[in-house]
Amino acid sequence: MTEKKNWEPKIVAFLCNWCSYAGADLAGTSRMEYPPNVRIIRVPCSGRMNPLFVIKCLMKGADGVLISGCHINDCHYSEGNFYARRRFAVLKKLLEYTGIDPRRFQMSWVSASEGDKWAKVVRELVDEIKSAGPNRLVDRQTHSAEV
Amino acid sequence: MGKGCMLKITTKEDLTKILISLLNDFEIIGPKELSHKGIFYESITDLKDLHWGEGFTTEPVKKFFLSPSEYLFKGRYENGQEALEELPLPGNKRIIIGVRPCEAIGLSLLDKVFNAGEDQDKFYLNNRARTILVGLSCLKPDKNCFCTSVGGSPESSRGLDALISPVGNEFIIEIITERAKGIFESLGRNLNQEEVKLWGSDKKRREGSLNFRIKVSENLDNIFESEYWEKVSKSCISCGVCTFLCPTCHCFDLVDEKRKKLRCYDGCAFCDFTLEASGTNPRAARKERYRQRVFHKFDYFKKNFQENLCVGCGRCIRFCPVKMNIAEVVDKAPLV
Amino acid sequence: MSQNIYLPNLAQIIEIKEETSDIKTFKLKFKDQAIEESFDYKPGQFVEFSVFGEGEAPFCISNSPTRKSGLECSVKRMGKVSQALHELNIGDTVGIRGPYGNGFPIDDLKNKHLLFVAGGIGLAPLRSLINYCLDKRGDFKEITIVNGARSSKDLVFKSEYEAWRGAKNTQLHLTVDCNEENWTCMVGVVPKILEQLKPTCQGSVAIVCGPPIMIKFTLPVLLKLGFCPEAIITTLEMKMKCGLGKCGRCNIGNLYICKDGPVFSYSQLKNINYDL
Amino acid sequence: MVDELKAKVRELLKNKQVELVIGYQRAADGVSVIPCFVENEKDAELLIWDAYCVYNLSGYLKDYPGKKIGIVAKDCDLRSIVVLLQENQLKRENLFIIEMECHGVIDEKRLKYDTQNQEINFAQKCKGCPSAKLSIADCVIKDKGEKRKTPDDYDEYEPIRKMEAKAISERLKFWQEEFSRCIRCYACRQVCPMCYCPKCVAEQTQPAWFSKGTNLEGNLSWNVTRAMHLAGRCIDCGECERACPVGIPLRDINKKIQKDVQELFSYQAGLSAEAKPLFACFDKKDPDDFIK
Repeated sequence: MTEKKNWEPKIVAFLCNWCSYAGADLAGTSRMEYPPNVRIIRVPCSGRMNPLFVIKCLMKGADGVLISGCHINDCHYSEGNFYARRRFAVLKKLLEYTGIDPRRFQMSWVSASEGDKWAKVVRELVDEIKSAGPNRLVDRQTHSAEV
Repeated sequence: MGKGCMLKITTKEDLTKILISLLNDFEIIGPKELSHKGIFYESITDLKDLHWGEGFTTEPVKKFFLSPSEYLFKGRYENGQEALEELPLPGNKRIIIGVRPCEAIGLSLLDKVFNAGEDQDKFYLNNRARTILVGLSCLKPDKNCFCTSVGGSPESSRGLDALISPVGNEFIIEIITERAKGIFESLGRNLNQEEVKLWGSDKKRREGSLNFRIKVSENLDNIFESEYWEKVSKSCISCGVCTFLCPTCHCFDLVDEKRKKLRCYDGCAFCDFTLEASGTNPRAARKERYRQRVFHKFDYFKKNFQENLCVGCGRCIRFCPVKMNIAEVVDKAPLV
Repeated sequence: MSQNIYLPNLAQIIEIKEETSDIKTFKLKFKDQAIEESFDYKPGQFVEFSVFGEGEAPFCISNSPTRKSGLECSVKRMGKVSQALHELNIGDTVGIRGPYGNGFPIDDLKNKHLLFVAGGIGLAPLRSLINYCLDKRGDFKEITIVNGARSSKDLVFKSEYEAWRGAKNTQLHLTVDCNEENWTCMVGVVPKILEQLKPTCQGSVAIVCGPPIMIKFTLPVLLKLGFCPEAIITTLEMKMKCGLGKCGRCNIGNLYICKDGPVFSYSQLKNINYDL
Repeated sequence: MVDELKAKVRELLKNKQVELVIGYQRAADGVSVIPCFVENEKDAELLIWDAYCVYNLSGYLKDYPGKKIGIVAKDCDLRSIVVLLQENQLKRENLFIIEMECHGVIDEKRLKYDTQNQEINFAQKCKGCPSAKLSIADCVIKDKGEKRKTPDDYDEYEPIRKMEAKAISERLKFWQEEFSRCIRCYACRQVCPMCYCPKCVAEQTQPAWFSKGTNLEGNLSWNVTRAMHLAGRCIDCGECERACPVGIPLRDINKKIQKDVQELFSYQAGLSAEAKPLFACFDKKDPDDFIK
């Protein structure tokens, strides 16, 4: 499939409700410029995140998945991000091992006051996904391997 | 020898030459060995990969007719309205070579389910119409084979378009149907009288060579409630290996996947095979599920179609993770 | 090549009636006018209802073929498809495949006393037969309807009760499992009520439909009342996917409920080994 | 060794210590081995013990909740019993564990290919068998023969490192090819003692997590999810790879996670029943360099 010229990556971002979502909201209210490729899904805590969500996003054709939560020791539920950190350290290495481009799944800590950091994270993420190219892991019609 | 069937003898090279010439208007599928993994039917472009020797493919030829997973139709929006769209049926012609006689009998049993009566399954029929089956008779049946106990034989030509039996380093080709005649007619030379007699007796000898005889009890019905099923089903781990790899198991599942209707294999060994939305599950226990598999093959199908739904290929014994042996279970079933 | 037996016909929901908090009756009209006219069925048959993107499930047709008022299915919210169905509203499109199944043996019921025994949503297939018999009242003798439910809120087709009571020598007995205030009719589970009513078994046929537990306890009562196995008819229900006797899951013994059923006489069921 | 086992089982059954003993017995074809469920002393005769006793029988323990069960176990089976105890799936007092000293088991698939040299046919997992001296068994039946030593330069993660060294596109192609052969028979799940969920993620319909079809989308999702759900729990008994009819190298995935978990959190599955499971605890100093 030739590279579609004006291809815009579709990125799914799971933001923890207390910090990253508030941070993204702050970036919006303070009119910060960042690419619109990110579809935000609010989750109560990064600890709520289930590896199945990431796998399902990548299989259904999302070009990138981001999980963002509170910084370590700032978690509203005090230990959610610790569990998430462990869980997704293993998932990231596993996805990379099975041949999925590591840039497609990333994590970040963004606190409620870091609107600018959120914009920076998204900008970098979109550039990396653009360089990684569209997610051609699975052909959308036949759901089997891209030939 | 069938009425219209012709007997030819040819060398491996001539046969391979014919197959190469057929490559441009047929897709050739044959058994190919993946080391340490088993023998699988693959699309063959280079005839050297074709595995002529003994040994059995892991997946039976059923998967080319009742597909493990296929889309039956597509729904889509047409100016705000729902519309259903038929998907194009694959049309390319295929020759599957190296089919074991037991698998071909399996197909003629599946025909009774998918081809009979008024509800004809067009996906299965389309695959049957566009595929020529060239069998390869079994010289060395495996210890798990019991085809002769369920009406089959290592040499049976039922359900096949042509049957190849290796003799020394030559091949005798028994051409059965018109389709095969068109292809193999010009091959090698006809057998003379005495060679035909030799071929007949050779066939008888090989049929007798199968030592693994079992006796399929006539009416399993009166031991439906017996404790026997609890005992024999104890080690079953309820996976799908025996049903997915069986040439005659035809149970499938219909699932909606975002505007597409998917048909995929399903197995009575799975615990949620008969789980209803209300939570009741008539066959939840392992005993009931294993008993259903045995009865469907050796009692229910026989009541409906006068034949066992088992061709004795031994795949379910060979590949079962805990080596459950359906032939033993049926053979040792108590009479009352 | 033969047509695609798994392809449903498109139909539109033209009316939705709330029977109880979790049971709705959907009235459907086929989009294709030709199918609308040619679609014919017998009482007791079912259709495979598909909600696109969700799945397919079998539901019996609950109105009588004699009342050409479009196809009606009563659906209890239970699993994935029925929940999605309950979220649809008028004008939405669904897929209908069928009719499947053998339906009630009308000729065996002719000039016989009929005893309808229904439990909960089991009244849906029986309603189709009851209205069919009321429309051809002459062919049948006395009709007795025993309809039970967990509570008065769970009784379905309340609007029909008046018509049934008013019909020529037709009795309607309603019962709920446990007593409630201002509940005038009987109290008790259906098998118990049958024992109290003691319907005559001479020249009469019992048609039973309800949850498996009710069928299990009603059959012995009917036998005790003198009903012979041929005169007891029931519709069974199992998980179905194809409705054509091919996907291999809804079998009782060597019979498939979707193709050889769902209506069976007790004499058929008696000599089959099955686990239900 | 077998006679000791039979005597022990007879004794257990006689004084009602257990209601059932799960062991191995010879199959009807005289070669292969099948699980055996001994309920009375007479059946104890059926029990055998040799290098063909491959199955991890601890998967059957979940079918007898609350019953007193005896089980014949090798080193790897012991480790899976430890993880099951760690996850409160079994009650230790309901279990009587008979540990058989094991010298490695035969891998039937390799036997078919390399019949001559007996050494090659030992299962891959047995080469590096840590045979950690777990002392949870109730009785140990020793074997006179000398124990097979693992060669000291043996690196159990060697195939994993080779795979990691490959370019990512090569890895993708390799796994796409392997997973496209998966027929979703779920033998890998049903044979695994760690897979005891009453309703597996793969069977859920509301929501349907991944496609039920054997296309790559469904297969890749299934195999990656299965591996993730075994992180920090898989003890490398190798049953999944042995049961897979189409020969997908499932151990190469499990061991990759085993290696990562050891390197990242220095956690090893199946060592102690009191330890907290991997994902049920955390450490302040867990590595998070991959997080921006």
